[in-house]
Amino acid sequence: MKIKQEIKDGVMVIRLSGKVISGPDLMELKTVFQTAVNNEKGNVLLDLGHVAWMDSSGLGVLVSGHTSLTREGSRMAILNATKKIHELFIITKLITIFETFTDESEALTSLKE
Amino acid sequence: MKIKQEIKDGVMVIRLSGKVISGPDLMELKTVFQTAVNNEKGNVLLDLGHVAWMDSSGLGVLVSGHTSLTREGSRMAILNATKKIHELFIITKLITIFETFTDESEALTSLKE
Amino acid sequence: MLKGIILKIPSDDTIVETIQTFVENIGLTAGVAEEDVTSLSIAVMEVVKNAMEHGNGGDPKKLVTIYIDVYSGRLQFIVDDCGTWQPDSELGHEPEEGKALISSRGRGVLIARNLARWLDYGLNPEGKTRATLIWPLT
Amino acid sequence: MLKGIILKIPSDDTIVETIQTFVENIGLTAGVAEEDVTSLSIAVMEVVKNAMEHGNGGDPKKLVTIYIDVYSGRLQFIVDDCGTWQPDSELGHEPEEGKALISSRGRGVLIARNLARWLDYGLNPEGKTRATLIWPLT
Ligand SMILES: Nc1ncnc2c1ncn2[C@@H]1O[C@H](COP(=O)(O)OP(=O)(O)O)[C@@H](O)[C@H]1O
Ligand SMILES: Nc1ncnc2c1ncn2[C@@H]1O[C@H](COP(=O)(O)OP(=O)(O)O)[C@@H](O)[C@H]1O
Repeated sequence: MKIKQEIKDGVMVIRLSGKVISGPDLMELKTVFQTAVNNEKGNVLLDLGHVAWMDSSGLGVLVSGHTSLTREGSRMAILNATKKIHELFIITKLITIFETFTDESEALTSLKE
Repeated sequence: MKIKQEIKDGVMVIRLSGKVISGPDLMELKTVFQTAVNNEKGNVLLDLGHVAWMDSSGLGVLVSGHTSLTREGSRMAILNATKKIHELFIITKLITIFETFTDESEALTSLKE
Repeated sequence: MLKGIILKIPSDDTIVETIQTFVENIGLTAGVAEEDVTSLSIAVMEVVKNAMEHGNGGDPKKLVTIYIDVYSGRLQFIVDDCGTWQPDSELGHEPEEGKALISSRGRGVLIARNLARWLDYGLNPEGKTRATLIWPLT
Repeated sequence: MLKGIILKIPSDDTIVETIQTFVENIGLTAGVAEEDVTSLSIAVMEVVKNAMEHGNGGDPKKLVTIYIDVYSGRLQFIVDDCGTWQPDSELGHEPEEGKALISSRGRGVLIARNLARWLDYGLNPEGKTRATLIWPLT
């Protein structure tokens, strides 16, 4: 897994690529979310466009991140989930709690406020 | 393993790269040697510059190729064996039957006759 | 055809990636399509990680045994651990709403079952937890 | 530390590459340097292929068992097959001159022993052929 971060229109954009599965990389992702939470002022857009695979541990980190951000009054949205990842969200019903976008500028407009 | 062939100064140059180890690829290399033998007229220069690994099956194919070519009155020489491969030749004493070169034009001069 | 492969591994996190790659390669050898082998390996590893964590309590001295067999039309993984857990009913199909939904845990079996289509839990002849996962081959 | 891994595989050529990758990944996990893991896997696979071919006569119903353990300072592979072969003396160190030298066979044990530095053949408690290969960890 690779993690890239940038601030765009005041939104923290986190771009993941590769496999979001159990392993040392996941700890890093946790830290990134933690930093976003401590950051306090930002909504988060999570770009999964280049993520091919995710397992239950990867999903767990996303859910924790989402929960922590929501608790701080921030929002987290997901951009460009592939077909496989989208199916995973449906299977696990997470689709009901995750906001998803397929267009980056639309997502940024919604999150920047 | 990848196999590339070209005729250079009348010498058949066979360039291998990757792993020369047991598997379906080795059959292909056998066929290449067989073709060189049937070809009748050519000496062979085997470029191992990009071969990182070889096992006993890979060595076996080289030895068979060498034997068949010698029987037909042709020569086979080896170019640019890496340190690991060179050690393998020493361990197996094949160094005593293989002609080796580290300079391509020198090898071609010797083989084109 | 591949038959009779048995792999025993300690309940040790550091080996999980190696086993996942192994399962992918077994899948490729058995004829699973390239774009499906990671789904296969994720399904199997969800089950294996549960065996290590819940079945064996993460004790590296306790082994997980994986039996791999190719039958006509299917690739079968049997995963045994040292526990005696046996779910009363098919678990994992229906994640609860509300609190459970936002838990960071509890999706492994669900994911494995959905990816593999067939996942069953029971006890092996020694009375220990056995998961059977079947992947169809076409 | 990795201890107690046991892998049983049928004597089937199609699985050789998968096992080689598996051995490389075990090596990496155990701390073998990246540039050395292929040497390790070639050494182990020379022994495993001999077990399949010579020990088990290539019969896919006969299994090869690989025991893998990490001890302090060394990674150990024990490879058992179903044969009863036991070399009288250390073989493979001295390839003969002349005819034997230009044979296309007969270099597996030699290569394995030279790469691994330590390779011994003997019989296991059941009287079957057992190869023990040790790779030093630094
Ligand atoms: N092999 C096992 N042995 C004992 N309990 C298990 C086993 N596999 C699954 N379970 C039980 O099923 C529950 C659900 O597993 P899972 O869906 O993978 O979620 P998680 O592992 O995140 O809790 C586990 O919390 C555990 O109680
Ligand atoms: N596990 C084994 N069981 C029986 N015989 C073996 C075994 N391993 C090696 N041998 C014997 O040792 C010889 C040398 O093996 P090796 O150096 O790998 O060359 P090759 O396999 O090409 O013959 C084999 O030909 C075989 O007679």
